[in-house]
Amino acid sequence: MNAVAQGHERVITLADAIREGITESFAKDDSTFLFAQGVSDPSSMWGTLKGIGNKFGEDRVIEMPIAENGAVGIAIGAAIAGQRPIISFHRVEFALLAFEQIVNNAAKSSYISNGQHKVPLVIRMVIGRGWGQGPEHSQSLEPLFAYFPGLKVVMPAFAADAKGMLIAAIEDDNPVIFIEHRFLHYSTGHVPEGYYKNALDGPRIVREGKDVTIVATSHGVLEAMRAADVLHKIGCSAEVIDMRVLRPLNVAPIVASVSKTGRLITVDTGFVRFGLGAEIVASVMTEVFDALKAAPVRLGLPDHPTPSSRGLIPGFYPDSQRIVREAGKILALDQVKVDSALKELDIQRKDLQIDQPDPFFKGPF
Amino acid sequence: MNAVAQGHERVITLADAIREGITESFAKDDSTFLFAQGVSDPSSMWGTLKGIGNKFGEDRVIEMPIAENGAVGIAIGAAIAGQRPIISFHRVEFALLAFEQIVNNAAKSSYISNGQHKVPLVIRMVIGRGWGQGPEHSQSLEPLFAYFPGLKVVMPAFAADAKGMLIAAIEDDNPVIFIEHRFLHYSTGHVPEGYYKNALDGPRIVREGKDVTIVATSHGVLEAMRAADVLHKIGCSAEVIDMRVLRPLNVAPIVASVSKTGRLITVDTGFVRFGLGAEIVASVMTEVFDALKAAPVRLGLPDHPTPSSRGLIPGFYPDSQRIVREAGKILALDQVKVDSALKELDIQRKDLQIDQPDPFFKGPF
Amino acid sequence: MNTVAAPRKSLSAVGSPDPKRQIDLYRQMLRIRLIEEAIADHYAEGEMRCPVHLSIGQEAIAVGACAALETSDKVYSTHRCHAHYLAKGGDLKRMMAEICGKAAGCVGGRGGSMHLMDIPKGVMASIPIVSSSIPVAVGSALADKRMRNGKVTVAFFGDASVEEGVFHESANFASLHKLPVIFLCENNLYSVYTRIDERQPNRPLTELAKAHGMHAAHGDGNDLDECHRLSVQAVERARNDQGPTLLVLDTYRWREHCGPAFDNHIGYRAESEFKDWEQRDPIRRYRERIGAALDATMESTMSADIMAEIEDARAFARATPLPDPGQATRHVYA
Amino acid sequence: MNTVAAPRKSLSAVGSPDPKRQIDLYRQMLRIRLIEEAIADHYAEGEMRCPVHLSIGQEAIAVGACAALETSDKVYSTHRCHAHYLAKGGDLKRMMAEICGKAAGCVGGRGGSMHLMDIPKGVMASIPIVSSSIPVAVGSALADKRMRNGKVTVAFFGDASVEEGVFHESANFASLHKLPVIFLCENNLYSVYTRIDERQPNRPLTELAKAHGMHAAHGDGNDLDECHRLSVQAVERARNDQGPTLLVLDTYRWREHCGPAFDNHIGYRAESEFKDWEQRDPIRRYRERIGAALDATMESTMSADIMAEIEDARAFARATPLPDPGQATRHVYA
Ligand SMILES: Cc1ncc(C[n+]2csc(CCOP(=O)(O)OP(=O)(O)O)c2C)c(N)n1
Ligand SMILES: Cc1ncc(C[n+]2csc(CCOP(=O)(O)OP(=O)(O)O)c2C)c(N)n1
Ligand SMILES: [Mg+2]
Ligand SMILES: [Mg+2]
Repeated sequence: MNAVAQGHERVITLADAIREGITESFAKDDSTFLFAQGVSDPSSMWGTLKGIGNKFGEDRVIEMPIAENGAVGIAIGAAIAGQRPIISFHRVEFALLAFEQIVNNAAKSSYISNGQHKVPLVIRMVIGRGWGQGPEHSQSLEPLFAYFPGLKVVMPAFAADAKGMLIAAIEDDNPVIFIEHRFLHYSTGHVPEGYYKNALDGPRIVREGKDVTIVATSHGVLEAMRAADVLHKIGCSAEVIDMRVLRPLNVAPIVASVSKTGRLITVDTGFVRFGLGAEIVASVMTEVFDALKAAPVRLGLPDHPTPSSRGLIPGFYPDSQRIVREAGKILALDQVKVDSALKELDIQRKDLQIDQPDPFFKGPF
Repeated sequence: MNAVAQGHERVITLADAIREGITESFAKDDSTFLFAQGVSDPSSMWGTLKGIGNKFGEDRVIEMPIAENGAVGIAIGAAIAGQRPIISFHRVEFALLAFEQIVNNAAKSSYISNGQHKVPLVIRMVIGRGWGQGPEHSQSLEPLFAYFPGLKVVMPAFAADAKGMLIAAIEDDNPVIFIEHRFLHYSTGHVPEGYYKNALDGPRIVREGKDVTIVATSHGVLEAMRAADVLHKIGCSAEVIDMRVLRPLNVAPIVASVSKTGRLITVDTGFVRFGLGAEIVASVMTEVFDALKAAPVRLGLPDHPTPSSRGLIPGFYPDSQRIVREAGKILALDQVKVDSALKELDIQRKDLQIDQPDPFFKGPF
Repeated sequence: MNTVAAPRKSLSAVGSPDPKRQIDLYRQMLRIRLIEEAIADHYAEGEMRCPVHLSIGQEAIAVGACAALETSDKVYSTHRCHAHYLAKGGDLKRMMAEICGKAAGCVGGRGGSMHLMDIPKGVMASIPIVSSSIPVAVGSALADKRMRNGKVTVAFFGDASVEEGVFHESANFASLHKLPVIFLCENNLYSVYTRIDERQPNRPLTELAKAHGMHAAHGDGNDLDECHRLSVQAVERARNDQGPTLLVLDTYRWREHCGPAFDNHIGYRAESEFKDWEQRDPIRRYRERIGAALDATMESTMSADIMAEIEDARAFARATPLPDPGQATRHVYA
Repeated sequence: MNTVAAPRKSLSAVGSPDPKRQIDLYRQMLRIRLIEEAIADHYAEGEMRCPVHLSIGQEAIAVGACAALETSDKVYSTHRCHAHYLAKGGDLKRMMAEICGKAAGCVGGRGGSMHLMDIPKGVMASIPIVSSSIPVAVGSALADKRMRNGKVTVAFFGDASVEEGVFHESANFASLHKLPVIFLCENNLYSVYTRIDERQPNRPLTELAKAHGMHAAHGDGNDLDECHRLSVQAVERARNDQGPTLLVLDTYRWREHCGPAFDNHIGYRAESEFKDWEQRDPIRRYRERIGAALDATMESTMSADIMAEIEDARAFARATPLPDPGQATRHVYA
């Protein structure tokens, strides 16, 4: 899986891209430090922290006891005092224990202090699915954080963006919730070498189209891209928007896209109800009331927790096939063509099982 | 402020109605118990717990140490073991410390246990505003809880409903988040005596109308009713829907109303972004795409924390005047009439200040 | 409040149990060991598609503690719940089916290995968020005390769990109200790959109890009789309204934190450390203590029976169907 | 890591300070008392439209502890922050303006009485969520240790704060890393209207430190010299990399939990208890200790000066404008 160095053409995993982002930031600014559980353990958070302790010295990596609320409060205090801590949570669920610190002291210190305090803190959290993790190890909870002004909430989908946005998040003087989908760690892409920043400034059109706008986040963007590919072959041109940043929320590019396409599909990694899709649809409706030519479609998780068994999850996650089917409906595409597109997605997936991001993936995490 | 007993005509405060609801449930089922901070102190949570310890004995009221996460976990364990605990948080912020317990063990125990466990637990939380409480003592965070299937999230607006819904919540075999707006404790209404239940089954049309649908929660419903009154006088007929229940969400009555009126205004007690209004607008759009004749309007809090100073909050809270103004816009009402309606609201409010629910209210809480 | 204080079989077992009982306890440990090894041996086959946290090396604590409990008593466990589930009498077939994600699993395939439960046997829940089960166990004890039913609840947890504030919040409340609950800390020195001295200051774990005026005891978690004796004493205190106990039992996890393999080579702990603890294998030690009372033929039938039971359970787990996807929407609400 | 260990004036103050110093410390306590009483006297006028948690009766702790600190040292406080803010040198005018919700307030009217801060004086923040400021204070100490700047941080909190798990999480980390932080617990026996024995088991609060292998000291919170001496020792330990201290100081809140009034009549505590503590008024006691060194004329000018300063500050707070509503959207992000 490792980088095949070919200059700017080199392809690495998103996990390695994150490791590079941290490494570059560490080299540039020694007020940065890592604060995580198992910060120097061999698994090193799925490789994203590998070797950083050895390279920069142990006092740049601080082992975090199993005490998330205290840990985030400590990181906030260190940030207010001028350091730049980077916290990593192996699962978003662990961050729930620190929710009070995150939404009060992290999100509001700048505001309450009338601008006298800054909280340059990055909190990485892993969301998503995988290998029967079950109801308490695979939730996607980004709307909980996006609800709070004062936080920045980012969700990269591509390796290069993950590195650039992480570096930007570390340089940012605000608390940044940096959300990684577990399946994305295995995804690969071209990633530039060295220190570079990708602005935390909102959505990007990652594929242009004119018939339908698909707005997605994180791993959902990859599903949307797959869907767009096969839709293209049946003559449907989908525009795919990678949200990237949920807070502060910039809906302008989406409004512009929908004004062009007249059709909207949103893809949440979390629940449909009270999810990002709700905010997107509502924002579009209030800003361009008559742009839509058909009812918007919100995809995401149904109203129940994530079961562990692979027997219970077929149909649970919104995937490229769901997107193609919904696009077929709102664009009234010829069913024969839609079926051929679905067929092609089947073929692409081969015998990869529903709980595997990748053929080599065999658990146990 | 206390009850003027006149049989069914008796008028009492919502705070007293809640106390009656608890009292009636205590008399009926001795597996119920109160678990709160200062459970038997003289202030007795703004009167809502007054005298219950004396009436039912000290072992029905358990003092909760200042340890919210542990307390909720303990209540969950007691509920699983067959008791019916009622927790009260003086501020929703304190519940944030128990967020992990609430969204994992409370919300998911029935699901994860494949239906073998029940968690008959009521968690009261106070949201809203008042007397310079500031950024960490007056937030409205209902969307955070509404995001989770497995929880029931209710927000009564009227005294009679508060009593009936609280009794229903205590009888319910699921964890119920019972949200009270601080200002509502002072509101009064006709409240039946004795034990009665109001179903936790979703929205109610509390005022019929044909020109515009106003969907509000909790204290927002009172603002909407005030607005509807003065709108009526200028010939605009507003239908007011009291949401009552945010999870499980029932949008059917709203869809039906909007199909009739063609216009929608939502009023959140919390932030507009990622709030209930977003879910309502998105649900309406997906279910009846062409019902709306004008862009929907979402009212709620702007994107910043709640400042303490009365100097900073003018315009911060969505009130009856905001609602009237927005209704005037989407219905293109004659500005002279709208101004007269706004004038009347001024007169009604007299010299009541922005941080007072009630003339007698002088803090310090 | 008074609690029912009927004589309990466990109490008779203080000191060193009679040979028959010893053999039974030995068999329970051996059975857990062989089940865990079977899971490890077959994990790679890809039938068990969820995390597994094996308790190989820690069997004496589960067996010693549960032997001090009645079936009507309760336990709450963590991500590492297999041994607790089995020692308390949890159904093996339904455990194996759960780990394989099958409909016949103890929670219908919804939870997997980290969420084992068997209510009739008093295995109330296993919760994989560190320490999240501790206050729930305390609440269970609160309810039992209110209902005066004389039940005792054990909260099993690891050495990292005491770092979570909620452990302290739970201990403060349990001690204040003298609840019939036992805080059982299995100190296996590690949290995942991190040693306890990187996470906590150097002081005896029993000092944690002092903060809350709670009774505490410490012992060798690889000595079944000691685990049992200390558990019996803690249960007695709990039943007699003398309040909770913090029980700290030292032990060691033989395999990787999560998964089937050994991992002494990856560098977070020394092979020699593992070897030392292997010498203190709770099962071999207990076998020696029993001595001739268990003869060769008895022993081989014993393991043969266990292996047959395991094969049976594995066959059942393989054969029984996956849940129907339509089931996934059920039980969101009671 | 080594920390700068320059000689500090505070160290010279161990034992009982010289008369000049004593008079200065007495004046600080008196000033805080008179300021708090002024707030109480004028609260009903409706100019101060936010909760106020007065520290009348608890002045010795704030003054004794802050006198052991340099201006460059830091304190974090809670909802009951007035005395800490003033003792550490916080600006009175900006405090009064803040309580009145004015633009000139120390946080521009955004926080009110529960959010006082004055960064140049080392009053980093006051946070009204119980214990929420404790880990933040520890993080501040972590940063200072990393930067080797020799600063010490004091976390002030009440007796209820130790019930929150995050207190323990913070103590564990501070002790493990020997951070230059002092956990200063003002035990005034109550959390709002609930007595400590209804919330915690009966054991000395200093036992809390044992759970985390932390140094602890206990003293009379109404004896200024004792508060100061124990603080100086704790500061010395912190500066010399000997790690954190839990300082438990007993005291009593004279007025209601929140608001201007006395509330002994409402029934949660006995008038007699209050009277006993009134006898131990830290200010009167210290006045007696000073004796003749402070003569009548000096004393009357002292109070006159303080009253003048207070009137001045109140006049300023009244006169200075409310913030413009447009300001409310600023500083959401840095
Ligand atoms: C709140 C929380 N934080 C972190 C984790 C990740 N995690 C899973 S198991 C584990 C180790 C716990 O160690 P210990 O309590 O000693 O139990 P052991 O695994 O040694 O049996 C951790 C940190 C978690 N599940 N929950
Ligand atoms: C997390 C949290 N829970 C509850 C409260 C409500 N509350 C405000 S002050 C207070 C009392 C705290 O008592 P103590 O720590 O002894 O401080 P004191 O008021 O006595 O100075 C409580 C419970 C809160 N602010 N935060
Ligand atoms: Mg361990
Ligand atoms: Mg107190």
